[in-house]
Amino acid sequence: MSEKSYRDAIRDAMMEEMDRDTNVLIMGEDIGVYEGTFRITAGMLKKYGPKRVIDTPIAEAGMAGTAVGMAMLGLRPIVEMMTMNFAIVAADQILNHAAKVRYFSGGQVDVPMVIRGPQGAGVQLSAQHSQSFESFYAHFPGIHVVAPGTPSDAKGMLKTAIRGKDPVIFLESAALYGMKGEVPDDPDFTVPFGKSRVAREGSDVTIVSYSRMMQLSLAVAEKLSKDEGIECEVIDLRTLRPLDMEPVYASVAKTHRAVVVQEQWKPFGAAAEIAASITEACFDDLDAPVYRVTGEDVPMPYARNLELLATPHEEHIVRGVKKVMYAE
Amino acid sequence: MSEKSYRDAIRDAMMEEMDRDTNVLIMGEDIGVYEGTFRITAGMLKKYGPKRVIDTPIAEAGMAGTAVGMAMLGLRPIVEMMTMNFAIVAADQILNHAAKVRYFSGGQVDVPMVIRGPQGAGVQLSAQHSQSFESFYAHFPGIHVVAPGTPSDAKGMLKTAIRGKDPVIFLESAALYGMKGEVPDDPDFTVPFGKSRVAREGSDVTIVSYSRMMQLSLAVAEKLSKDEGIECEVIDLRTLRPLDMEPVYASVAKTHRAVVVQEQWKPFGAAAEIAASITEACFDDLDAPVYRVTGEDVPMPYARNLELLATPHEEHIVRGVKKVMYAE
Amino acid sequence: MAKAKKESSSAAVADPACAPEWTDLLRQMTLIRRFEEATEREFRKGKIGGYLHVYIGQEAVASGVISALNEDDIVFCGYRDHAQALALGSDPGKIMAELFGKGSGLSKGKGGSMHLFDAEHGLYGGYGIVGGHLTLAAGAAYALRYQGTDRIVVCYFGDGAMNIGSFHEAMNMAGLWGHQGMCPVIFIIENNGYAMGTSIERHSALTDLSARVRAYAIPTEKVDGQDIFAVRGVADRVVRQVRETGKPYCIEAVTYRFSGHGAADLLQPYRAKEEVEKHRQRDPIAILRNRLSEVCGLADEDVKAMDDWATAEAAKAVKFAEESPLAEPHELFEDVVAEHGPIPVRESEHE
Amino acid sequence: MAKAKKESSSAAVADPACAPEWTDLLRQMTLIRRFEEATEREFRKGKIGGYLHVYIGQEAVASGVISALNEDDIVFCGYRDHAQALALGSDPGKIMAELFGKGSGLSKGKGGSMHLFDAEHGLYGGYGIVGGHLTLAAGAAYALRYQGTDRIVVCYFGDGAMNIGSFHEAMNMAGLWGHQGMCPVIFIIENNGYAMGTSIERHSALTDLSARVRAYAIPTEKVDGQDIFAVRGVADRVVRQVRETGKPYCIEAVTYRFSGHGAADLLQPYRAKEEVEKHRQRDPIAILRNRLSEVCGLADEDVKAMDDWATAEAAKAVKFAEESPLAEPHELFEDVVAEHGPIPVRESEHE
Ligand SMILES: Cc1ncc(C[n+]2csc(CCOP(=O)(O)OP(=O)(O)O)c2C)c(N)n1
Ligand SMILES: Cc1ncc(C[n+]2csc(CCOP(=O)(O)OP(=O)(O)O)c2C)c(N)n1
Ligand SMILES: [Mg+2]
Ligand SMILES: [Mg+2]
Repeated sequence: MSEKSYRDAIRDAMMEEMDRDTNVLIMGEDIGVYEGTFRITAGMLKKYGPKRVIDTPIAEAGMAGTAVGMAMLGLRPIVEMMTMNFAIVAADQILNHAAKVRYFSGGQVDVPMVIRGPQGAGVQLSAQHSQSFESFYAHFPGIHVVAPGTPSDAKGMLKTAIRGKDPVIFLESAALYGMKGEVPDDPDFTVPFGKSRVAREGSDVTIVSYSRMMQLSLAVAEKLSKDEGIECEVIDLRTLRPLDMEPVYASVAKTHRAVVVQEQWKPFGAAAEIAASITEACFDDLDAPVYRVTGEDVPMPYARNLELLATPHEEHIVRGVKKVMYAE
Repeated sequence: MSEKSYRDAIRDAMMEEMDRDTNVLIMGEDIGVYEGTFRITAGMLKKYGPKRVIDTPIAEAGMAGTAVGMAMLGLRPIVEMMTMNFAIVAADQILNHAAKVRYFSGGQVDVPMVIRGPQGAGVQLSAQHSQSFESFYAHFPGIHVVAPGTPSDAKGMLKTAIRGKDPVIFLESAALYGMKGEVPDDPDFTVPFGKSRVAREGSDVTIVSYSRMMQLSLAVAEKLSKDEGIECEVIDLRTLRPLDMEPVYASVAKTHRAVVVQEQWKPFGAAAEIAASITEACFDDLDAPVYRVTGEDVPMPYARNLELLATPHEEHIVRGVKKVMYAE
Repeated sequence: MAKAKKESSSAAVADPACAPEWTDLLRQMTLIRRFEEATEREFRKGKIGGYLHVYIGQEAVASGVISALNEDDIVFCGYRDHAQALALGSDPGKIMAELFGKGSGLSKGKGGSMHLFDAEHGLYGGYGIVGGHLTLAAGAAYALRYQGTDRIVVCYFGDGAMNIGSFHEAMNMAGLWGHQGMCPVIFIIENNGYAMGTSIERHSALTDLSARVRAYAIPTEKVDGQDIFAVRGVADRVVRQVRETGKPYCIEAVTYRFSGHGAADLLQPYRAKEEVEKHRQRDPIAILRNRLSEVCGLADEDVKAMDDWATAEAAKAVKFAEESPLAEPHELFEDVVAEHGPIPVRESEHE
Repeated sequence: MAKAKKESSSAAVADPACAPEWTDLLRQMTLIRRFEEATEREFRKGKIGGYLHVYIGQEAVASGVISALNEDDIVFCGYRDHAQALALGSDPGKIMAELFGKGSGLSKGKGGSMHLFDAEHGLYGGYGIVGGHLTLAAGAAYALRYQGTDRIVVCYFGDGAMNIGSFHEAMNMAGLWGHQGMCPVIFIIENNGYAMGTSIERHSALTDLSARVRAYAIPTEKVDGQDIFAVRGVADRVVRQVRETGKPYCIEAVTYRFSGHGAADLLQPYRAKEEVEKHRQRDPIAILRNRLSEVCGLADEDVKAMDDWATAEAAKAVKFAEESPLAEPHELFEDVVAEHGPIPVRESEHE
């Protein structure tokens, strides 16, 4: 174990895999000479050279599509999207090609590729640059969608992604890049997909989330425990596709109450699937309807004060917990 | 009233609006000389000429993006996507531009444009050509998303879309093009957005759906009534964004049971939002968890027998109804 | 028949018209023709579903280029992909079975006409989103070089595909990677004059298609796509060059489709009967056959025998498809992903 | 200052260097410079959030083209958009207030630096997705012609934007519509040599950028973007031609950004200090100022006065922004759609 930032954990995972397997390469905009706008790829061009650390033109569809071709031929490309907002431009290459070629070829090819990059709001990047895409991608079969919320998961899940056989949408939280945490040193440490995790045990209310909102939920849980003696169990989904709901169901069987926390717009957001699944599985256990904590249903405004109003904060989660406890 | 097919209703709506307002024009691939792959635009080029019926290159992003520019300058472009599957290529122009320019300009422009085309599975078009996009679009604020299920709604809602001030994603069901129904002749007949409709009254179970699945639900409701005396209330949502759930809540307050029917993949699909909303609003009224009837979670296979297994049919809806009645 | 070996091309050089492989190519093109005619018949009978796009009239573009490849080179194409599969040596029965949606199809019936795929013979698909596969081809070419092989990629696409964004991004990236000798791909423009019902003048601001490719620093040339001698001549040279340099190259094959865009395109309001008739006069199969008869004394009975063989092969393929069992129901849930596959709706239920 | 009237351009022709408007343009470019410097300071102070991309070094590209337009012509640009707003006559205070995220901003603080928008002055945005706005500009041009006006559109974008698909689709459609005289748009390539940290040689297979535009049958030419006389000269001619013909035209303005890509680009590992220094020697403001001093006897005190005025204007803008109230909370929910706006999460709850 050693302490690492979420950012360094991601870089370590990529470099260890590149050391281990020459089929692994990375491409993206300004990841080489510029060393990455978030410096995730700092030092990589120098170490691996331009054939394995490819600076691309501004062509997200080109990046994603060429990665599919590389993957079909046996390479393991990692595509860094400067931010996931730009990957919308590559939606067809991801959703109609990467996600489907294994199926319509009757399983003749593996498509081991990772599309990774930061997403989320919070630093006044306004409407086009502040979005989250978990529900956007997770609706489509043929890909895996993960959203790690700790440095350790970031490293372990990225390794699983790179070593896998399918396209993986690896959603990073820009807000967590600086966050530190213990990360195993074992170069073969991986975190499997489709395994949710109990991030904090508690008996009163189950809070279900992932990525940055999971961290926010943990903070709220500590606070509620300290201030009001309310014990929340926090479940970190980690993977959105495939969803592992069993630990959530087990928790709800115990707490009889659930709150789902998601950063972005409520309608047709990830929390809807999670809430619907909980209700299907735990209908008789539930003492209150599952509560969804979400951002406001608006394009992200630039103004700081408006942006703060548009995204969920601790008090919103607290409110959700109180609601399912009928304490508000 | 006169009897019209869903296809003709769409054409009538467009032609009546083009007659009424020269700012209305249509563009798309092979809509002019070829008269449309589904013949929706038959006769339009001859009547309105090439400036108003624009055959475009194969460039969905170009079509959607130029439409945004036209709309900002006062025109009312209709973009026909040969099928909505191809609109994924235009996702950035729709979701990052059309849906956001009003907001980040602080309301300085209207963006009256319609993106319309067929979607859905059923005729062996395999994985890339058989998808449905209601949840894909409806998660994003800044656009309206509608999915009419009758010729009358197709006409009335398309007119509302064309006369509006915002981008509208108008999702047609290819399978319904030939379906006939009564359509008002009044050229000013419009159907408002955000108004769900009770398509059939019933007291035992509420079935919530839209578009083709709504028609399938109606058929099932008749059958169950005849064969087993089960009376289903069928709600046709018609609009996915904004969702009008009040009639659904009112129905569930009466039936205490709800089934949501959606053609495509269950995870993160439209039915999740609808089921979650029902549970939030009607928790105490519900005698059973809301049941989701969906397609299988796989890319659409080509083989006819497999395709039939991948999509929901009457028996699946019947099964859902029985389940929420604990009759199975 | 499978892709020709390197020798054959040199043989072709040695004796332009009468080398045995030209007869093989005539046989192959005849098979493609008869096979495609059979698919049209079976489509009308309702045995084939979905969309069906045949290659009739364009055969020399598939056979002329693919015959110049090595066994281990690979091909990407659009949805008009039957001819390439046959030229690469895919089993006609398995192709037809795929079109019939049978479990014995190339892709177990999951892909259909638009998504023929036969990795073993070098066919990497069959894609339905216009222009969507060009980026895949460029990436595949990079991979082959990266792995230190001398394998190359051939990527077919239509004139209409040149107007979509992914064409542009693929070309520019291929051009850039080519500067490093890292993108051995040959782009083949199947210029048949129309994107569905839209003629080039109506879909391309600049109608000289290969000139458009110069914007990417990719060398390009036009060739008469109806004359397989011309196509193969260019292909031999270009294949050699691309294999050597690792740089992309673009060939615009000027051709014409004799059938409609797809099996549903019956009216064809966008072109005159006369225009079609005129082009039928330049049938690629007739052009090759006549040359072989005149120059190499190919006998009419040999031609007849060849045609009978092709007709029989197509019939055999249909019979095989007919008699093959349906796709296995469990296949519905396979090949979605390698791990964590889908949970059938029924099993996802909670009692 | 607002866009110049038609006459002015003819005036420029009459007396190339000493017409009053050149002094106006020097004043405008000086204002842009001082304004941008102020935004960099305020960004460092934390008064401006998000991304900040300034136009320092490229001023002549904005002023030279926009001064050739009519009052009712319109402009689209990327996220590097402050200079165009100022050149179009937007109020500096409102622009700065937008950057401060204040309710008095051009877009009520909802857009910020990347999305300046001022329809009244012809600025139709300010877009953050590279190349995403080119299609909008082409559509707007179509609309203006469709409505029977003689208004035209100017669309700015960077060298890096030329590699994305929407550039390609916009250019081809503009070219096609231009053949019908239905697309009066001038595309301005702001060729500053880099896409963020990626030089043209590394992002464009063909480094002659305007040559790439020929692939769309759109006439194009290069101009020295540091010399406003050159830029304005080309602009006057091209504006007239595009207005007359309704056909698109492309101008490649070769320029250089003196500052980093954005306010966060401090290290600039992709270019040498010397390179930046070399280009600073060709400061567009100095070039114009010197010409006016030498040829038209513009006095140093006039230059000083002009600079003081610009500095004061920028300071005034900052003060206005500082003192303006925050965006109104209710604004969060406005301007999403015209009808059926969002339901605040809280109200969406059920008791
Ligand atoms: C992105 C996209 N848009 C539209 C279509 C519908 N479509 C299928 S084929 C075709 C025409 C393609 O023409 P071309 O590229 O010239 O190929 P050809 O059919 O002539 O061989 C169109 C518009 C599609 N499949 N994909
Ligand atoms: C589609 C997309 N990809 C990536 C980005 C991130 N990005 C913002 S500006 C930029 C460089 C653009 O360079 P250029 O077009 O030359 O304009 P310049 O900044 O030089 O004026 C990049 C990569 C983006 N905004 N949009
Ligand atoms: Mg064609
Ligand atoms: Mg640049």
